[in-house]
Amino acid sequence: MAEYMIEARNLVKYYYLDNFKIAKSKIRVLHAVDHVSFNIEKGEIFGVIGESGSGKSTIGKCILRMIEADEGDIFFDNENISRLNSKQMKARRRNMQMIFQNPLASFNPKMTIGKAFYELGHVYHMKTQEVTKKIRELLNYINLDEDVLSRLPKEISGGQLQRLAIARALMLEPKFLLADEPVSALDVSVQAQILNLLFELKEKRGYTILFISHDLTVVRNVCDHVAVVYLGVIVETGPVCEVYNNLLHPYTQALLSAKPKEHPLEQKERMILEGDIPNAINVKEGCRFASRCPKFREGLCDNRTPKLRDAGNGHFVACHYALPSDVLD
Amino acid sequence: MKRQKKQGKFFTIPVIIAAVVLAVIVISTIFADFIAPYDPEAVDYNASFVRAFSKGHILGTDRIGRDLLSRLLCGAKISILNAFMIVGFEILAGVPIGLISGYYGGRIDNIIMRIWDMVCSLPSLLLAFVLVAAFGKGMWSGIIALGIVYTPLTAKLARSLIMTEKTQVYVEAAKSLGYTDFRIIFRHILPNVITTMIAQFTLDIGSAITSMATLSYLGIGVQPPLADWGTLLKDGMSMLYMNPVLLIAPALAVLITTIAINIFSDGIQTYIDPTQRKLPSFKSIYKKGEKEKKKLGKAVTLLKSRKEECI
Amino acid sequence: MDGRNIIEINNLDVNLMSVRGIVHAVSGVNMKVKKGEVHGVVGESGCGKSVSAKSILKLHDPERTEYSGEILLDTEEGPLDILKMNNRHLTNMKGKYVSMIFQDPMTSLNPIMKAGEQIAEVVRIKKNLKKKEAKKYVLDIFDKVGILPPEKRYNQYPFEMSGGMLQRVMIAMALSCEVKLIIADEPTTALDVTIQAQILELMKKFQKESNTSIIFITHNLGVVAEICNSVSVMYAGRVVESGNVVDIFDNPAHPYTKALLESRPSSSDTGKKMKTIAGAPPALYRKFIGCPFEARCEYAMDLCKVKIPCETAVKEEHTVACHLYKKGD
Amino acid sequence: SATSPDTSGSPNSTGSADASNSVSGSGENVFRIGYSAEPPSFDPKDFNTTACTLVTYDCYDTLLNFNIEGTDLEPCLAESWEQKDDTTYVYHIRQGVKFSDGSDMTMEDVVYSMERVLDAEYSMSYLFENVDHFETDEDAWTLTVFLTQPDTTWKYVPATSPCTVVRKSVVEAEGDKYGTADGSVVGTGPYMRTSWTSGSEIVLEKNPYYWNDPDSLDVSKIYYEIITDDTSRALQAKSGQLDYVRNLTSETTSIYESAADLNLVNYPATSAQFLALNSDKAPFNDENARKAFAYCIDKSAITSLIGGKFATESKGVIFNPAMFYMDQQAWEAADASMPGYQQDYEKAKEYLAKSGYPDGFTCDYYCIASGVSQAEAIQKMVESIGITMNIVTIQNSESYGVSYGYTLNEDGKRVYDIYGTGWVSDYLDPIGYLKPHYHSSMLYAGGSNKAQYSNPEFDTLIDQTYLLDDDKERAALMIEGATVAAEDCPYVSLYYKDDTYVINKNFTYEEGPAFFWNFTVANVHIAE
Amino acid sequence: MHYVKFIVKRFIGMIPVILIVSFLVFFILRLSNVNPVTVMIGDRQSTEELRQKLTKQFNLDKPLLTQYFIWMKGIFTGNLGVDYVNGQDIVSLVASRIPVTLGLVVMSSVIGMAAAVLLGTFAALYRGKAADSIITVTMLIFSSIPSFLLSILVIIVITEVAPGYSFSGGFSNIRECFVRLIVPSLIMALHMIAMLGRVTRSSMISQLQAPYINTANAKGISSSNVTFKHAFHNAVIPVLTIAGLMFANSIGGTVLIEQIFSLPGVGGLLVTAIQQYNYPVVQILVLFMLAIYLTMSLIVDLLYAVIDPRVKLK
Ligand SMILES: Nc1ncnc2c1ncn2[C@@H]1O[C@H](COP(=O)(O)OP(=O)(O)OP(=O)(O)O)[C@@H](O)[C@H]1O
Ligand SMILES: Nc1ncnc2c1ncn2[C@@H]1O[C@H](COP(=O)(O)OP(=O)(O)OP(=O)(O)O)[C@@H](O)[C@H]1O
Ligand SMILES: [Mg+2]
Ligand SMILES: [Mg+2]
Repeated sequence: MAEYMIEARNLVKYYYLDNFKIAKSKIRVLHAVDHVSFNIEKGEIFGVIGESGSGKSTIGKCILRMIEADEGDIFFDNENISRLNSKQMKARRRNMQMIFQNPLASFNPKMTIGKAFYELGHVYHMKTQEVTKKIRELLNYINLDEDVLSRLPKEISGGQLQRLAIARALMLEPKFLLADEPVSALDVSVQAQILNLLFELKEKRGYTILFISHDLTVVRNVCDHVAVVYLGVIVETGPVCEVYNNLLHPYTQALLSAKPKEHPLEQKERMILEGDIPNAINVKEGCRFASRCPKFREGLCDNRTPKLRDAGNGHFVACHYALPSDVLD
Repeated sequence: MKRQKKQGKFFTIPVIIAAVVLAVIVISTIFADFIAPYDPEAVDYNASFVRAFSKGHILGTDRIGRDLLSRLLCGAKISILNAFMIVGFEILAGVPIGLISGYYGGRIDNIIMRIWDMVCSLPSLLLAFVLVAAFGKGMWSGIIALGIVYTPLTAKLARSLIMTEKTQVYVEAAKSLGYTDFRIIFRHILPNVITTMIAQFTLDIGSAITSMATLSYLGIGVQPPLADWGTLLKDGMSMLYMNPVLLIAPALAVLITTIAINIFSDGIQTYIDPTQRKLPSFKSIYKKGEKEKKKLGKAVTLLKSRKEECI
Repeated sequence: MDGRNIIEINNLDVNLMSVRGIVHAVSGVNMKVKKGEVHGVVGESGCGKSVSAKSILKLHDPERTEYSGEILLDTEEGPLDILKMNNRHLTNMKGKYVSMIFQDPMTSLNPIMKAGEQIAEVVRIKKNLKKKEAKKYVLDIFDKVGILPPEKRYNQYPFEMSGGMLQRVMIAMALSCEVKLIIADEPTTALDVTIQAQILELMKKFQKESNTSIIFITHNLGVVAEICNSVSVMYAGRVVESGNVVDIFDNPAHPYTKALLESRPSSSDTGKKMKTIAGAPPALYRKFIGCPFEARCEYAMDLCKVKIPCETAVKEEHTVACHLYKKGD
Repeated sequence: SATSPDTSGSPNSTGSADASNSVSGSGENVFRIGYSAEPPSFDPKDFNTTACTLVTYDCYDTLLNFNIEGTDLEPCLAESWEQKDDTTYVYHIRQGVKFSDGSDMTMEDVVYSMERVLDAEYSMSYLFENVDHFETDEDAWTLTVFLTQPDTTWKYVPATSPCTVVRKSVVEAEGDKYGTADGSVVGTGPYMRTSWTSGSEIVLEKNPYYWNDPDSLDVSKIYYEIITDDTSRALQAKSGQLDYVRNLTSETTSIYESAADLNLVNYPATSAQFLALNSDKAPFNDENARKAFAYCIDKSAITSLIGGKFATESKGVIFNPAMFYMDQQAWEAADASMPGYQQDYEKAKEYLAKSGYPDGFTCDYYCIASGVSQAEAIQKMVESIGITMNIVTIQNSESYGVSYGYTLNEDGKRVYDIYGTGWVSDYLDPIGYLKPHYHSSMLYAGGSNKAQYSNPEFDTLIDQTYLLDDDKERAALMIEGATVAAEDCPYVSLYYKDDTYVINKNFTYEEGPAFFWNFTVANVHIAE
Repeated sequence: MHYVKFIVKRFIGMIPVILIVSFLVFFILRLSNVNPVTVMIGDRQSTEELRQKLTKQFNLDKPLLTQYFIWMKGIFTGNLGVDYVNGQDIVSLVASRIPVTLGLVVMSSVIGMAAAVLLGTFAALYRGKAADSIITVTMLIFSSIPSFLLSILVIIVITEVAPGYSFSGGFSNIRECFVRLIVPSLIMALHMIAMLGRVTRSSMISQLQAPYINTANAKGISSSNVTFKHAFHNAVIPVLTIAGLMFANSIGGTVLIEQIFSLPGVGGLLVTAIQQYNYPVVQILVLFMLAIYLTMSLIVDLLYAVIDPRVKLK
């Protein structure tokens, strides 16, 4: 049995959009995360993919308790952190750090990189010398010169900044990293640098990483486990090789087939989903994907919410028709 | 990715002039007591309504023979000090209120905004009047009244700035690093929003000067024997036909100061917001390039030539 | 494809005045687009793709921009140089021969004007239609590009629609006047994969039906593979390689193109280190003496430092600007 | 009445229409008067400021009128009058007088008007303080006044504002509304009010029922333009928009002088400017302190700098010599012998040393905004012997409360130590200065003894004058009283001043020293 | 229909604001140590009888809170009694002054807004050219002059240039009203132009750089169309917000202007009332100005909703 760094049980996060409506029935509730459970093993990269607005970031932030989940428990290193107060939380914060999508935006534009690093050290009561040593070590690791320390974020290129962001996260020597689309804002050429770095963190230093992305290929490249999220629920999850080799959920299939060709001559069977991604406001009973699903069946899909079911080898899927035993007629 | 020299400097010619004017005003204000040729309150019965540019009195004298230049200088001290106090009040009270209410939102924010609505709904002069009616007139009533009037405006500005700023990712990043709210608000967000506000503050200094002058004009601001520019204007207005300089000089003083402040503030604003900045023309840059070329010789030729060769 | 070039860009230089000085955003760009062809333009962020595209319609602020070279547009009166047209002529030309689709449909549409009316406005002017006719015409297009239900969508404001829908509106706008050339500046970058697939499908369909030429700007090589017939690769304000899409993917000539293709995460292999391009693209404030890619190029030679390489044909319709390829090689 | 520097404010004046003065006018003659404030109402009951007198006396007549010199009385609504004894006066009321609404004036209206004054709410009721009651004989058209005690000044009272006649039925019907912008105005005067745009303009037109030949009036329509700002009023006059402006401030005089169409007229008047030193509290309850203060002040400088060109320096008591018509020579002799308190720092220091404050003291100087430059000058003058003077500016509207002692400090004393103000006498008799300012009967709240001065010796002298009829004898007593008062130095008298007005050259007006009381547009005529 | 609902809602929302302000004003004014009875008596002879009568008449013997409720009741029943100083009916006193102030404010706002928007747009279009500099500098100067100074200078100039122009007179017909109000309105408008014009200019400049302008240009519609139909429309929105704010101050500004031009408006009345401690009048005028302000901001919000579809009326 593998040891888990993170266990998320039944996470729920609703956003109430109309705070001041008197008629309760009229309040619009956005089900950003709806009863999501998953486990992240120590030392693995766990990928979460899904389209914009599906709740990926919300899941990640709930785990770090940057957003308070409405329900559910989060176990961090076997400790339930979901009820800790902010002071207790601060002590745990060191162990869980976050990397953001847009490196430029994640640095204070008015603060030089050096200052940002030193401040972080001081907040956590490190001595200046200690901090200096640490910074040197990190810069060396991410392969950057020390002169970046005196620069403002906007004077540094995106790839370098993202590496600095990772270095900043590593400053406190956390056990767990949340990488929220760390490469989406970067160019292909730099994207690879960051992915390599993350991969190295796992391989060489044994970090546990929750990797959020919307790029299927990237996830396939770096992750060990993957969860596919659609409108606040996990529709399919499992080890990367299992999932990619055996796409069970129609949404995952559609996602993969929507991915552009890799080569102009590649022949591709397309499964184009109709319509927009709906939002998760006041969702009713039934499958969330029902409105766009090519396999949609009236009566079943819009009435019963599918549960995650085991498809073997740690591969789970939430679809009424995903498993071979489900007869489609 | 080295730091680049920016085109469209902060110190453009109008801004330089404004800055120099302001510097002169501030310095002469600070040293007013030394510069002023006479005691501003000294009465000289033999020198009533001396014309401007007379010997001994450059700007002439008023009815009871007080030297206008001295009065103007010492009036500047009061006017500018008061303006600074009003703006200081506004900053000390308004910025934290605005930042906190904007950062936390919710109920605090709601309450503060309701109060803002109310204070705003009373025209500033009116509020000053009501306060003065209640607390008696005088410089301090005026300063506090105007301070109160200006505070919600600043708070509102700070609030709206932090409302957009707090959604920035770096704020979230700071939270994720476990920083306290206090640190985030005042160490991280404030430096990012303050530049936008500085333009507003300088502008407010200008309008505080005129507002205070208006109160003095209405007789409820600075009380004699102290005289700020408003008092001088008021006196000058009634004695316009006895000695027009008495009006013109303080009027120009107010005008020049506020215009200089305005230009300076515009300068700051334009500097902060590059879309507003006036850029040099291509020609001027090329001309500079030509000059450089001549100076440095051939090496630069390629850099500055308009079309590159390829092989 | 009748072999005539709908547009021919010859030796285009675009200098922009910016806060930090002159930006030589585009230098000596040559590009030819045949009738009925989809021409892709790829390159890293900031390499001048958008600037060249906007130059075709002379959309830059005239006070802050300097053009040189020529942009020949094939019109009924023969090829005309857009850069030499007067304003009225140019205004007539826009929407009649060329139209443009922008990356971010949200900000590219007037936020306070009904979506339908924004199109009807062009239709009225360009097709000389009455108000009612224009509306009917727009509703027809809406129906065709899948903006459903058209009546309702016509009266919606941009903020009331999703990104995918807005991009359809932009496409509808571009199609509305049956232009000969559409310039699409990263039309799918802001969209999700499934929506991107929809939009690409839609564009392909219309391109085929009306035989319009498209200049398709993207930094996603997958999208290029998906939709383009030919491709120009840009780097630091110039085209470093251009040719048939298959040629470029199969036999990339320029080291930059090669590196770009190699740094893509590939879907076939997991957990492998990816190839990266070290360093960052140069700033464009100065003119170059040598090859702009020299600093990052693994094949860099002494020559590269001092001479800017010229375009050389490696094959028919496949040119490259690199010192590795001498004329006649 | 109290005035502040440069703004006189006598409430008492009468309108009179003298048929003999008039030149027959033709057509529509409009007369525009520039005015600084508007009256609270047109009801004589509310008359308390200058604003009322000038505007409203065209609408009303008093029982008697002052003659042009102001020293004698002329008939008006009363055709004749007689003094039965020390305390009984009989007035024969004119018959056939009509109100401006066309109704006849009856004896009932007359006695009603007089009896209203006895009500404490009537603004000027203090003028009737010695009245016991009225009797009328409707058939003989006589009004008899019974006084409670002999009062030589009573003879002037019928020419003052309380003795105007209003129409009983209208006043009773309208109550508080009477005379306001919403209410009506019914009087017997030459003009009647036709409109009042509050805060802006009042229009009077000829009263068609005027008892004294309406044709004798040259001006057919009067506009009172209310322009509060002195400078803009002056500029308006200069640009020809106003025909007549009174109360010229010394700052604006030059603007009026530069206007080609206007005649600037000055005439001897009854106003004087002074400082009241509050002897009710420290430091000025100390006579030496008062004198020390007084000797610091350079009166001639104040006179020329503040008073302007129509001002004359004055000496020991506050007074305008124009009033001493009874015995001019005796007055001049006395004036010369009284202590004049010319600036003399030696003496000032001497007195200061003698006083309880040898090292100087601090005091508050109250004045309205227009008096500030005078205050600032004085502040500097007294500084040199160690007196610190704080200037407290008050609003014009507050000045009543302050100067009449309604506004008191915690100890129930008047708030000021020094009050810088002026005075215009109610009538052309020296008593009009001496009694209000120096008599101890004027010490009460509402009393005009601003220095809170009281000296029994002075009181006896003045009280005696009320019993005498002979002008010379009265004058002698008054001079004696004035000398006593001057010795005690409760006031620092500064200067007295001619009054000025401007009138368009197309019009003429004949003024006297008592001009202020009998101004009426009925006396304005077209210039030849 | 939802406009009506919105308006009704907003009016209901105004009630607490007005109540709180009325409460504050009432009690702040009572902090002053001036005794109302003294004010009422003025320079009449102060007898104990009179004092008592006035105290009773104005309910001064009751606790402050009761006085406040009596006053509030008066507001709702339209019976505000008489003022302290002249004993005139407050309702008619104030009512007679309102048209002038409203006229002044409306006239100056209309002139100011129109001119500011025009000039600002013009300056933005000719950005960097001489016309722009001239307009900007002029606006700068006018926004720096205190309005009382400007007023007196204007009076001086007008009396020199057009001696026939009268700053005094009645308001009996439209022409007279216009003649009397135009100059003060222009002066008030000048201030507005100076401030709003600058806002318009920068708003217009930033709108002209917005991406949707690129789209509009790429569509091939005429540049005037782009400027006015697209950019201008968007540019007015922030201008409107500032205009709403400025409106509040313009009500305050009337105080000075009315004094200098001796206009019989609410502002002049207010100044006098404050100077005379005539509190019943001050209170009602403050509430009146508040009401105008609130109504005006309601109108601004409605306009907002009309111009900008993104604004949801809540
Ligand atoms: N503070 C908030 N208030 C209301 N709704 C919110 C809030 N934050 C997020 N949401 C909504 O919750 C849903 C999930 O958001 P989330 O940011 O987790 O999506 P995501 O998968 O990370 O999308 P993206 O790929 O765009 O980052 C979205 O529909 C979003 O609109
Ligand atoms: N208006 C402008 N003023 C000054 N410089 C500009 C302007 N627009 C673009 N640039 C500069 O010109 C260069 C090319 O920009 P361009 O927008 O064409 O890049 P791009 O290839 O479209 O990149 P992206 O993929 O990010 O859209 C960049 O260095 C950019 O900073
Ligand atoms: Mg996200
Ligand atoms: Mg681009």
